[in-house]
Amino acid sequence: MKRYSIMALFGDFDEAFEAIAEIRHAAIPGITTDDITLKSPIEHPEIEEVLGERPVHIQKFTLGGALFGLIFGFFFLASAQATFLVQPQGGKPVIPLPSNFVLVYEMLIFFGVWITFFSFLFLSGLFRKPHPLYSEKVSLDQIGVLLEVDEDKMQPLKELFNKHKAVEIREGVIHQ
Amino acid sequence: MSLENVLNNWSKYRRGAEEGGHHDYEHKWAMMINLDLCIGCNACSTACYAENNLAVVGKDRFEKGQAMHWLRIERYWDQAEQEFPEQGASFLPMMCQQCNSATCEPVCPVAATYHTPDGLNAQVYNRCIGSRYCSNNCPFRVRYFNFYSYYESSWPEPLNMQLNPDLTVRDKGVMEKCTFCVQRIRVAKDKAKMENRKVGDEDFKPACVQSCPTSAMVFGDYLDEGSQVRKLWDKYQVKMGPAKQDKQEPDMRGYRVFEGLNTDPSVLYLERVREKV
Amino acid sequence: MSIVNEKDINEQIAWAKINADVLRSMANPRRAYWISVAMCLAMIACAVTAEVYQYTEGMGYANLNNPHMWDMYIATFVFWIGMSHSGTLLSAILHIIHADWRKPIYRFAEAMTTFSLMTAGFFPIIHLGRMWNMYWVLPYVSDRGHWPNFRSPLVWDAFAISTYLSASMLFLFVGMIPDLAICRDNAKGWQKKLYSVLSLGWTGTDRQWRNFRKTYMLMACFLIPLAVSVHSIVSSDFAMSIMPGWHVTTFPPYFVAGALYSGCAAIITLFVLLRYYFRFEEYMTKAIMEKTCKLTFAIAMVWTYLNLVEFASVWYGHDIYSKELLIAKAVGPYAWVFWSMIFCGSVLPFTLAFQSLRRNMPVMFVVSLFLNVGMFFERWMIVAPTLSMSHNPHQWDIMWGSIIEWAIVFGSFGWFGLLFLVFVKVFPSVSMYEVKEMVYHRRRHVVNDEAAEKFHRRASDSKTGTDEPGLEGA
Amino acid sequence: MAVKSFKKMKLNMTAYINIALVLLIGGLLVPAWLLAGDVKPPSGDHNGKEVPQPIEFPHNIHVKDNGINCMYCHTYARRSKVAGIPPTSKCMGCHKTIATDKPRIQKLTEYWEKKESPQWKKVHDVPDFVHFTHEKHLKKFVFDRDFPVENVKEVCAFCHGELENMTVAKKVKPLTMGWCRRCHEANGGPGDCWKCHK
Amino acid sequence: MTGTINRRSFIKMMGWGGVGTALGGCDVPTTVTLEEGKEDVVSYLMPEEYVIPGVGVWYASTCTQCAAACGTQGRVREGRVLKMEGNPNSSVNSGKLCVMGQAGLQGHYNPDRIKEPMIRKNGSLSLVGWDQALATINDKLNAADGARVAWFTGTISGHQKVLLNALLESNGSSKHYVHEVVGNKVLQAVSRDMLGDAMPKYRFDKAKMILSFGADFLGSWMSSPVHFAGEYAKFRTNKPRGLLVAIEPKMTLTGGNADLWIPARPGTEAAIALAIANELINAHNKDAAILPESVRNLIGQHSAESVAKQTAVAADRIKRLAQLLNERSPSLVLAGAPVEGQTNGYAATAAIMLLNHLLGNIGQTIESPGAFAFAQLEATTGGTADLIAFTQNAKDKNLDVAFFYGTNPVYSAPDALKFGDALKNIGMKVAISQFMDETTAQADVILPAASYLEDWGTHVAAYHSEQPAISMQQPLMEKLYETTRGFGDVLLALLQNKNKDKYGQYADYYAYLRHAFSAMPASYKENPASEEHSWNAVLQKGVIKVQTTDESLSTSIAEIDTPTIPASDSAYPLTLVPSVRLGLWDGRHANLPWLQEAPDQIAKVVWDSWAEIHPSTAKKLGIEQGSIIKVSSKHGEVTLKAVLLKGLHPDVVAIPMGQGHTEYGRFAKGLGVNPLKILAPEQEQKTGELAMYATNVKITDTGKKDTVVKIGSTDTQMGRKLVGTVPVEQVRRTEGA
Repeated sequence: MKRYSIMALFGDFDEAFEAIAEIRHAAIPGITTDDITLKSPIEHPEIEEVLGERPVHIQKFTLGGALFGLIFGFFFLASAQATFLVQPQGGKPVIPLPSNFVLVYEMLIFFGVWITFFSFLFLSGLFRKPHPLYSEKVSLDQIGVLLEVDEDKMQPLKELFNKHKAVEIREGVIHQ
Repeated sequence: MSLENVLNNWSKYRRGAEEGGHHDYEHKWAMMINLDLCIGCNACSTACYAENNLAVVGKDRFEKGQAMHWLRIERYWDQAEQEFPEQGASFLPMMCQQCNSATCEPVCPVAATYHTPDGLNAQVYNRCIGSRYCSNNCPFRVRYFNFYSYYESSWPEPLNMQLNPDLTVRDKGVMEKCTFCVQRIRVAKDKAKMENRKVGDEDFKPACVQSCPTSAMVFGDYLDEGSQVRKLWDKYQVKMGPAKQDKQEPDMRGYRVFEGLNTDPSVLYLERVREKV
Repeated sequence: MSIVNEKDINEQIAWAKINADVLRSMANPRRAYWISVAMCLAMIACAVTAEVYQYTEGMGYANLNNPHMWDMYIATFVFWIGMSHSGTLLSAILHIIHADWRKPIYRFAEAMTTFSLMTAGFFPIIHLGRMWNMYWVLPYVSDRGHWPNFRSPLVWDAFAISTYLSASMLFLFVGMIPDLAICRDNAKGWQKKLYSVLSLGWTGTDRQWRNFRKTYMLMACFLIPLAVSVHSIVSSDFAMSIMPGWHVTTFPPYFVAGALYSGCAAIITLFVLLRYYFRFEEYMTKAIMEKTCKLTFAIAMVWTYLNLVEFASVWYGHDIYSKELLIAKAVGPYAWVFWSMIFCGSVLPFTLAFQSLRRNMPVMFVVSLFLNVGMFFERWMIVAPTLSMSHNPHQWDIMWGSIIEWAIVFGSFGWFGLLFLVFVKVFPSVSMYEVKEMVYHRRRHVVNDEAAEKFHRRASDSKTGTDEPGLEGA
Repeated sequence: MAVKSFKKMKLNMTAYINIALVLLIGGLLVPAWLLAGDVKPPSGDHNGKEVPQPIEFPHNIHVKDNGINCMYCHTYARRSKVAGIPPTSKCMGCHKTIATDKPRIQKLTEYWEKKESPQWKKVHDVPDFVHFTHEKHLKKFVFDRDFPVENVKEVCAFCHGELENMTVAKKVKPLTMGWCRRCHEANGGPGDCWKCHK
Repeated sequence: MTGTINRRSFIKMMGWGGVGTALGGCDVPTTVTLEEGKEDVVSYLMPEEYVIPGVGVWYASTCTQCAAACGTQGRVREGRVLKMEGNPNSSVNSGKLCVMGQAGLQGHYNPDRIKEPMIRKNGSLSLVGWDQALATINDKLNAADGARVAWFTGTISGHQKVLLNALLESNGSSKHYVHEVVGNKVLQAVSRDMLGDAMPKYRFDKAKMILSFGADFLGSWMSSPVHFAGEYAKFRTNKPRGLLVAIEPKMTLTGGNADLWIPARPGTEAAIALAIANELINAHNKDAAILPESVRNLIGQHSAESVAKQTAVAADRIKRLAQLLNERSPSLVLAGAPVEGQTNGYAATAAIMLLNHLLGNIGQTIESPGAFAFAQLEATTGGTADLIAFTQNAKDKNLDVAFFYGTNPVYSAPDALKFGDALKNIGMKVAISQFMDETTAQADVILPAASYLEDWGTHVAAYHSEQPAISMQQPLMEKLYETTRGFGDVLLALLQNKNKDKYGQYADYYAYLRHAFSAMPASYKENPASEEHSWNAVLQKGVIKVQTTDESLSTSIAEIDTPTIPASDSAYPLTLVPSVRLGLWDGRHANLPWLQEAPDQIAKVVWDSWAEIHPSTAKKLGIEQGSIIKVSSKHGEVTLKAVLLKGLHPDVVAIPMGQGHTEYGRFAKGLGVNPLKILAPEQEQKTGELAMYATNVKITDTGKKDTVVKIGSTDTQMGRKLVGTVPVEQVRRTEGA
């Protein structure tokens, strides 16, 4: 059986909200909100009310990165200071903590920030080539609701979308 | 290797300056200058020029304050208010004080200035990158910076034949300062080493000390109980290390410049004596 | 009265218009633009000439001498570092506390942060005696078993600045990704390619938005302590020394305050410029200007306070050197700099307390420039007098920067300007998606409030209605 | 001058790459003590180039074939920082009679008659800001550990390579700071900068 | 150091990278290791046992930077002399050395040395060989009447003097003029007359108090600074600590170190001295019987009060000084240049020296040096009288040939003397000089002299220290320029022309010295058996200690005519003090960069000349620090910077000598002004010396201003303890000083 991908564009976020809400309440059997991808020009945290909780893992990586910066930083400095061919301090401690605190602090942030950035790149599904149904409208002022469904679900979906005044409905076939 | 290095360094340099960071050193070169005998004749200063390849900067650059005299003689009038300086002038030979807890050392970004096991403030010319932080942090203002390349201007042929091959001619962008004539120390130590003995008072003197016509300067190893300089420090009841001196005889001459800043200099000055007539 | 509750932004503004306006600002540069680019290039040329001369002949031509081992270069370095802080303030701090009026103006502020850091970075290098060895400051594995001296504040600087630079660049970039996607969708030809690469395939899916939100927040959280640490480290270049006038406990907060101060002043300047050049009246509204001014005023007062604290602690302290230096600052050869610093830094800001002035763009432009001049004087007053009149009176000396130095300082502004000019044409200098958010949320509030407003109006009408006859009767 | 400065920057490019490497490796979690501590000893051979000398002096003949001690000619090595080039008089001491027919010797004799010394080219040299003394190294490696003086060439070979197999001396050890330093660490030599930097 | 052959081979010993070794390529990136095959290294040709490359060897020699004849030792490495230090064996300086001695190296390595003989042919100098140069001279000498041949030198001693005398003799000439700007001829005359010895021994170490009337013994006095500095140290470290009082117009180095410094206008010192004498006799009943009647009357006329009126030195202060002198016996009263440099300098000096008699210092702190065994080697000290005499002779066209060596009269002669014009009357002027100084520039024949570090010689100090000695001078390195010759060699060459048979036997001056040494009594030889050995021993020590027969000083006091105080001139209200800088000296060291850069000890100014004015005077004239002023006397004027200095009598303007060269190489030429030029040609009546402190000048402000190049921004310590000063009482308590 053929699978289609379908995207409805809404002029107003509330409409999209309603539409998804309806899908969530199993208006059409066999389609759950998990299949839905929402595309919006701005951030809509409130959509999760209907879309359901979707977890974010970046903070864990951040923590890891920061800790790495902390530990690696300190050991790096300490070992460098300790094995310095000549001890340039004249009667002061070999591994001076005060200055190392400062440097380690910086390294903590350094690694924290970079790891955060990289984890963002990998976790947020970037670097994909744009979806065939992608519309510039989404980056302008319209909300897109994207699903992949079987042939038989298409009709009810379109009706549902139209009911909620979808500005435009795009569809495409996914060959199998 | 590195671990061993850690342990060595740790045990060797653990002790802090306040308990005399220099106690573990091989030597602790120190000086005593009797200001009562200093007549301000410049002999020491010129001897320093001759020994240490100091650049002659010329009038214009001298005017800009870029002179390179490692050892300068500061002249002060004591009685500012009187019409005539009837007590005469006060002369102060001011060179690097080789502080034990030197302010110049910790701030150098590349550790070009550091503390040697001889208790000297080393200045490694070829490591210096010229951030000049050390000089900024020196209360005595005795560090001099090569603002220009002086080799051509200061030693036109054949004057350059006089240059002392035992130490480098510093080129532009390098900080330099009095080293207690480390090249002489080096030679003396090598000689002593070859003869399997320790360096003594008579082995060498820095150029300034050697030349002083009134013998106002005394130089030696502070850690060597027998050395002349140590005896003098003890006589004037000044100790190296502690921030606070406890003299049994508080009126005893002998002080270190800016002692309050607690940099623990290695040069002991004896106050100038004047008799009221 | 109507002015008072004027809106930060007109919530009825159409999203399409937002896109259009901002994208317009990036399109076809006008003649004024090219002229300013040319000016910047000329300034840079001066600096390069001066630097080449100094490099080949020696540092001496910067009027440096025995007491004055540092001067203009370091002062300017501190100045630029300081300039960089406001961007963080607006984009990070205000982001965390959900002050949404920041949204139209934080982008160029953040850009300013990055560029002023890139400018500041030059100065420690320029002022090195042997700059070709500057990499020795960084810790790298070498055959010689050498490391930098980690106890030196200069090394801390190297660490802090590189961290801050990279972090704020990332922050700027991440915050820009959705906008870059917009650019991509509206661009053609090579620009489309460029933006497709830069926008990293952003398609605004809910997943992207979710991670984006988290990342942005986390970075903001990192950036705030970072910004504070960076400038306190810069301050420790001085505070860690024993020099009178440098060895001051309040320096770290003092520097941070000063930094935010000069940064905000710079923001006001650029605010006015952008508003004028790109016709951004609808986004950079007077209301936002007012808020910025109020913020600046507050920081100015903090700075003033810290000044007083420092003076007081020196005055009543036992450090005779510092005290004499303080007096010398106020009455000595540097007095005019000192007092103009006080005037620009502590007196002039009071103009920001008057609404009429706050709303007057030309006035604010001029004032903000003077605030920054004041801050430059502050840096000069930190660096020069201490070296002029430190412990050993024999070596006292007064000095002013040489032509070489001034040329390089001058050029640094050109460099900053150039970077900024390039930025505003290549990247959206107003955050489109965030302005949309701002508009979106405010519109919702208005909708919800309408009922309440109706009620109030009715109440007041009825009240007046009842009173009127009574009055007539009297 | 601009050219000069450019040269400097270029010379440092290696170092820049070095920095980049460090940051990379650092990020890749290489244990720090490994970075700081045990650096591998250098592949000692520095392939020096042939230096044309006024007279191409055959070390191999003197050292290997005739078994002359290094310090017989380089007589200052144990008394001074420099090892010294043998004075022409010393050469003539033998070559008044020995191998007088060889072209090299005749060249030498010419110099001697002109009362001039050949302008030798330096092969083993350290930068001018380095203080190196032969005498102390010989003391440590030969005299202090009662090393048979007749085998001193083995000690010399530490830094000069096996000259008995060369004609004109050739620089076969890097003589770089790291190279010296590792030996100092290994053999407990001084680690104080000022011991070697003047 | 055997024979001259090895000396000759010094140059071949140079090498080991030569000069290059010094230049630490600190400018290039320090990752470099030197590439092989770049630097040359020259092996020795014929090494000597004591020469080890890389190891410095110290050779003893003698310093000729001034007339003091300090023993030196020079560090020689790889055939280059690198550093001068004092020779511990020499009792003149006992191992110490002053600025000038240190800087001798720069005279030797100076880039402006004359390298080859030159002859002036119709106005322009042309390079010639030695033979030709000498031939020209000899022809002239042979032609000339010996009586019309003159030698004009600086202080000279040792075998050079012997040879010179021999030469004069062979010419039948007696015209040997010895000229030094810095000298104490008047004092010497007075001492000769009063004590029977021109240069008695002054025992600072015995003195409990020194009263110095302008005797700058730490600087120029008796031109033996290092020796007296050492004596001063003894004097100070004595128990009880010696008390130093200086009375002088301008604060000299000595005044700067005095416990009490009293400014006095030049010419008033004698009166003060007489007043003190008066006090000593009347208040402290010193025995005046030893004094002749007239002197007693003279003293009687000078009561403290009356003198106080004339000299502005308070009466009670004079009394106090008398009291101190009385208490602290034995003491020492010295007179110096400001006293001598008056038209009645002799009388003034005598009046001061007389205090020593009165205080009974003779035999106590002033001793006889004893008779020197080799009188012919003793130093002939120079003065300015000979300068005037020579000028007169030249003016009167009495001279055909004049030789100049070791002095620079064209520079040091006041304009009023018209020395330049006088020179024109001399047929042939021969200059033997290292540098193209003003005099040499006017010479017809110029012979390039070897530097004192390249030359042999023997010297005897003019002022004999504890142990009189002959100080040996030997080359410390091979000549920089083969075509230069030592003074001794030149003399010898000229002599050989005169009488071949006597002097023909000597290959060179070195040979002559060897011969002279071998002729010395056996007692002077370490090992009489081996000539070689004793010679080397002498060279190693650097000095030949000479026995002296001790004598006692006579105390004959002749008449002293009244030292009149010079009347002040309303048109020229100020007195000019041409002060001596320990460094540039009389200007002979102006071409040594180290000394130019070494700040003046009191004013701390460098690289320039300046006029020192007392702030009060400056205030009157509206002059500030650094304003360009014109100092003009009746005989000329100089324009220079003003430096306000408190260590100065208000009626005095002091200009240091040494600058203002019109020739003399890149470092000296066109720098500052020369105060000697505007001196009045007044003479001291008795000795005919130039009265150098008797010139009246006036100051006019040009309105221009310039920065004074000096070290030290402040004059006071700003209440910060840099130099601590404690009263002597405290030290007595703690250290028993």
